[in-house]
Amino acid sequence: MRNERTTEEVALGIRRRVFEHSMRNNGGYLSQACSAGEQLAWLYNEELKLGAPTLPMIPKPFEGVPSPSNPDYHTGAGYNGPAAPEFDRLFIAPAHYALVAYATLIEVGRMAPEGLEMFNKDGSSVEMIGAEHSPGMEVHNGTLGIGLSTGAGLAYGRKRRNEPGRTWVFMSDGEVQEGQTWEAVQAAAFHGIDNLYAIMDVNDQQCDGAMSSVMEVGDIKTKFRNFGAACVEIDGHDVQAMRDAVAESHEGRPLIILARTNPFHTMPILEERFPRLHYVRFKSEDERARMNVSIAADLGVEPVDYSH
Amino acid sequence: MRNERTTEEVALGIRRRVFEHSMRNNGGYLSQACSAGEQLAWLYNEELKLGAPTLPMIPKPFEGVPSPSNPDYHTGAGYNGPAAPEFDRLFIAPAHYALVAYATLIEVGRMAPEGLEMFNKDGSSVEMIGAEHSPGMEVHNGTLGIGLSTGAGLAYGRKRRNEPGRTWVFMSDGEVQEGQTWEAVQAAAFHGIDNLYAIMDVNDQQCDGAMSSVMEVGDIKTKFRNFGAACVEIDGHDVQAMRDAVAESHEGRPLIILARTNPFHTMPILEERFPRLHYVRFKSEDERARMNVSIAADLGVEPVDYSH
Amino acid sequence: MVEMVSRPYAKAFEAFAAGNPDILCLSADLTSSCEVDGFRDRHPDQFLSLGMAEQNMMSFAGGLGLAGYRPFIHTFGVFMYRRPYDQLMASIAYPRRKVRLMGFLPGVTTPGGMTHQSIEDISVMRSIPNMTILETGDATEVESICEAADSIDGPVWCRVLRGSVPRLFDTPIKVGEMRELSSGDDILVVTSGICTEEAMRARSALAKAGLSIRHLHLHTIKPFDSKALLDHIGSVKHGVITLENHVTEGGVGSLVAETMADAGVGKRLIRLGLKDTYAHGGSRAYLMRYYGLDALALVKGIEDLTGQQFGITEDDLDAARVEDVHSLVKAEAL
Amino acid sequence: MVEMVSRPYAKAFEAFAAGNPDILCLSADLTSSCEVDGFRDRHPDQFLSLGMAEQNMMSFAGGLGLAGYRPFIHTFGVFMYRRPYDQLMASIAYPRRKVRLMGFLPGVTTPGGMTHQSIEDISVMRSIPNMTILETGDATEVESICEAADSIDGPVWCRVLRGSVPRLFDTPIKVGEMRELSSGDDILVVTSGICTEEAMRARSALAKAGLSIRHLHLHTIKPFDSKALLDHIGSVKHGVITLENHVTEGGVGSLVAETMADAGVGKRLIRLGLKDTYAHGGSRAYLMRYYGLDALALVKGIEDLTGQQFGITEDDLDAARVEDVHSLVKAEAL
Ligand SMILES: Cc1ncc(C[n+]2csc(CCOP(=O)(O)OP(=O)(O)O)c2C)c(N)n1
Ligand SMILES: Cc1ncc(C[n+]2csc(CCOP(=O)(O)OP(=O)(O)O)c2C)c(N)n1
Ligand SMILES: [Mg+2]
Ligand SMILES: [Mg+2]
Repeated sequence: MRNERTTEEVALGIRRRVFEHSMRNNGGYLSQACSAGEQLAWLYNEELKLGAPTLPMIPKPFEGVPSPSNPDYHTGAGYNGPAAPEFDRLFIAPAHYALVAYATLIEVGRMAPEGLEMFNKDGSSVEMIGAEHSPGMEVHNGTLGIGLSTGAGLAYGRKRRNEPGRTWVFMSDGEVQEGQTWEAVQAAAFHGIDNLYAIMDVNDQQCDGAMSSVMEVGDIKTKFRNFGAACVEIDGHDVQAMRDAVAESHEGRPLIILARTNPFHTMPILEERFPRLHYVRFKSEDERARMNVSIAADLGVEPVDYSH
Repeated sequence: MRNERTTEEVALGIRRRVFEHSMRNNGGYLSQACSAGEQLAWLYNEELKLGAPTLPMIPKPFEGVPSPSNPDYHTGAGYNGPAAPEFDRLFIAPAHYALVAYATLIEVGRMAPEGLEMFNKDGSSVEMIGAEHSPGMEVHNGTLGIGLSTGAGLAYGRKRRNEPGRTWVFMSDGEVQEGQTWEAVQAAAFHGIDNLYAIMDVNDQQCDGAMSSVMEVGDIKTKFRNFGAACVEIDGHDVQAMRDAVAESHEGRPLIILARTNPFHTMPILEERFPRLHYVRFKSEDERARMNVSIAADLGVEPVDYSH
Repeated sequence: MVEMVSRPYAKAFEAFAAGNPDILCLSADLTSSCEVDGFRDRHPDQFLSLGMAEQNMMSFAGGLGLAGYRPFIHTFGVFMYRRPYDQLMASIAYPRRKVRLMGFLPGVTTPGGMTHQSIEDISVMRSIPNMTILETGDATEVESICEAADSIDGPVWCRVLRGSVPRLFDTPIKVGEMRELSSGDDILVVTSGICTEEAMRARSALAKAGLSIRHLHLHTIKPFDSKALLDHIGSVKHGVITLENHVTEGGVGSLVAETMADAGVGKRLIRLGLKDTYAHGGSRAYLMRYYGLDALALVKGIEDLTGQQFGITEDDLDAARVEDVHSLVKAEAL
Repeated sequence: MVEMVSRPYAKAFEAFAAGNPDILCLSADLTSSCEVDGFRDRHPDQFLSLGMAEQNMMSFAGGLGLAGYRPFIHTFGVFMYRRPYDQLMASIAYPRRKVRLMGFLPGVTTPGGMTHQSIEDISVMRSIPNMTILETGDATEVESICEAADSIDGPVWCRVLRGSVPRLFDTPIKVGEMRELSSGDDILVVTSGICTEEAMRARSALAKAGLSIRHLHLHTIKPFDSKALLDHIGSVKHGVITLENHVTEGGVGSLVAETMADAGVGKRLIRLGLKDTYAHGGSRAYLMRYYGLDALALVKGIEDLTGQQFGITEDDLDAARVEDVHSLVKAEAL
């Protein structure tokens, strides 16, 4: 399923979809497509070893929350293929990146474009904050900071079962403010969980703005190393740097890749919204129109006709 | 109230009291007296600026938990003197160090020796796990890892009110496993809470044994520094080192002193119990008798007559 | 047509807090989502950013309380008790610190799904000694929540509505009281929060069906005046029905059940709400319909209680308000 | 004289878990305090030390569940839901992971004071969808708790007794059932956990006073068979009384209240337990007396319910067990 297109092309495709979606909906998690486009493209297009999807290309509607009376319940993990021993697993820890993750699934041919049209629609499984039952998701991560622990537990279990597949966690930098993240790294290092991999979108942003203005976190790389992980810091828009980073030897330790990113990469006009980039809702029709034209040009597409 | 005796003498006095108590009760938090004796002695005998106690030398019985229908409720903070702007405040974060803290209060003349006889007795306020209403305590810290945050909040508030008094937190190394500790340091650094001071008993021990066997924590000093604190590591049995450490400049940052200690300092026979030192309950009358003779000799006292 | 008030909390909090040196505005990286961005910008000295680190925030607030401050903590309700529950217990509730816990997006008022929906907070808070619980059901209550909360000598849990909020009442919250919205004698309906508006929507249709409804709205859930409730229960013939934006275990339904059982009241109670289930993401109206929290669910519950069918359909209920998902009064995203 | 069993959990867990490759023993630095030190030493390969970092432990256990393991988590109950409540919710309860939460030192069975006493866990767990709640009241139940918990297709909250535990029953826990310990027709007494022994202590004195008690012991609190309870309530004349090692809001008392109110039962309920209060530290017997959780409190409650005075004093109650604080069966310290 991979390599029909370059990862850079997939990243561009992701951004085009998220852009179009945000224009039509008068807002969206647009900046996360800027920062994380390459990371998710790289994971799905190159790095993850995944089987063919086991769920329909057009997502089924929401079918109920887990409960003893809902025996047919299943998560959205089937979009990543089966949970077989040889395959990798991926958690999107900051669940608000779901829009970008869905766009990625489409770009790599794991979900039909119609899936994105169901985004945040009542009765749809394609939820705004990625839910367990949303395409590509396997657990609920809307409460930030729990994802790495889950990944560590799964990876430890798989290691015990001698499964060759790796467990990956896509993280956000906001998560390092949560104490649990540090507990997770500490435990993963202590138990030698080296089949655990994380890549973190270090965009220096959180809901209230620049992280340094909300709660300074300092040098994340040194922190992760001090807590026992192997950690490599790269330019998060440089795909080759990702390829190199994952080759870092980390026996007995989880590997965490810090992808330093620009929250308006490829969409420079978004800088106007700095430092409030977490969710971009257009403040006026004028702004919407200007951004439409500007970003469309940047991404090499026609402006979106959102009037209808 | 200070300096009638040297801090070393106070530390010895603390150990003698905890020893005697543990012998009589067939067990106790004995190792914590070995490791933390100097730290608590130094705080109370030299470093803390405290007013005269406002509560009776012989602790009152338990008078009810806080509730709207208990208007006379008060904490045990009065043993540290009044909460006046110029005075320091102290939290014993690992509340199981209470026995050592009570012994310290006695040694510095803030509580009558009878107080220790009430330890863990039904209806007494001198609780085994230091409670808010226990002598010298101002908050509940039996759930570990919350103490530094409370200290940070109080220190921040006092700074806002231009109070010259400092806020001190006595911590244990087990607490660094809890994520909250890292959230606290991060916040204290971010808000420039430099009237916050901590001294941590780094005895390398926790309930299950040596920390490296339970959950490795690595280089605590570097971690604290990376999270934004000023941090000095010293020999926790060297009082002069404490005096020097507290002089460390730390403008805009909390100061954390790591006191590296020996969990059987002054009571070498306790090493027999390694690696289970958290709570020493004698396994046999023979062991009790041997330890009685050995530790008494080490501390320069007569063996305890615990038969009656 | 009901008056819609835009961002009542933003204005009310600023009016109440600004300039009061003992009140601090704490926030956990959801400042604009909790409508205190204007306050932050205009009163930076009273604003304290604690980042996405809720555990520390709660114990820190406890420390501030010890220093004589009355912190108003702002975040989504769910992030104020699940992540930092231990801290809420030990650093705030036990010592009765005057911390005002402003929990936004109660129950299904968020499309964020299970991680964002505080569906069992009232149950949790009810079993915490020393806790006071207030819940807002309209703009007037939101406007008066700061003053009400700050009148309490101890911690206060508040369920706060944000964005565009209907005005249903014209008197502020009086802590410890309950609102008697109609005084019928067939059935007692007890609601709180956003469910009160639902019950009001059903009112005329039920009246047309010949049913005399006594309707109570609770803004104070703890402490609770069970004597007053018992008097109301005594005034109706058939029984009691509760409707709440919360699971049916431990919330208002259970509170009413306890009151009835303690007194040996021999009337039936029907407890409506999330029936021991999590919810998913979606618009409020959709979720209220899906999980049976709306006017229609109430009507069905009343049919069950009375054993009658009224043939009331959606068309007979007063028009549901349709919220514009992208209206500007809504804070960014979540 | 009642048989006392020493450390029943230690033996039962080892017998149940050892050699089962899908069962892992997780611990949070309270291994000997939870009686799994022997298991750790003899089966290190099935033992996982997660240190004093409960939040990670819970989500980690969720991950293990996803990998097909059935983790048994051991720590004091209070540290298994207060510090890591969010993780329990999102990583374990929602996805129905087969995680067995072995909570030691329920309620006032610890001298550790408010930070160590899980006094509202049942209320919290009852309002969590998908949760099963079991509570042990004697050695036989402790011996059967592992098997009972592991039979559940989802997460299970267990209140586990440790140390020296009386044997009151001779049949194992049958999940979903309740024990009928006496079949009188005056008053229904419903107890769980350590309170059942208290109610049994009062039995003969009450019988002598001419009172016919129907006594139910609950080991399964959720899911709950309300039909069976209603039948029992229907069989008594005067009313119902619950006694639990828990606050009176949200626990067994509320469960019974809900059952009664839902059915419109016109009998009185008296809910005994910690009356919306925290507790302090002390011996179990002392705390049970102080907070009204013991046999004498039950007798007083029954006097209240019946409006009669029986003149029963401590001397009339069967001898309370006095536990040796320093007995060797007790784990170190806490
Ligand atoms: C435990 C928790 N607290 C608060 C939130 C609300 N929240 C959602 S995203 C976010 C922080 C955003 O920072 P980051 O994760 O780096 O995302 P970015 O803004 O860069 O997209 C917050 C506070 C949450 N989801 N979980
Ligand atoms: C949140 C929390 N989890 C678990 C415990 C149980 N407990 C008490 S002390 C302790 C760890 C002991 O380590 P440390 O604090 O370094 O104390 P030491 O053994 O060195 O005296 C633990 C796990 C607790 N009190 N709080
Ligand atoms: Mg970010
Ligand atoms: Mg230690």
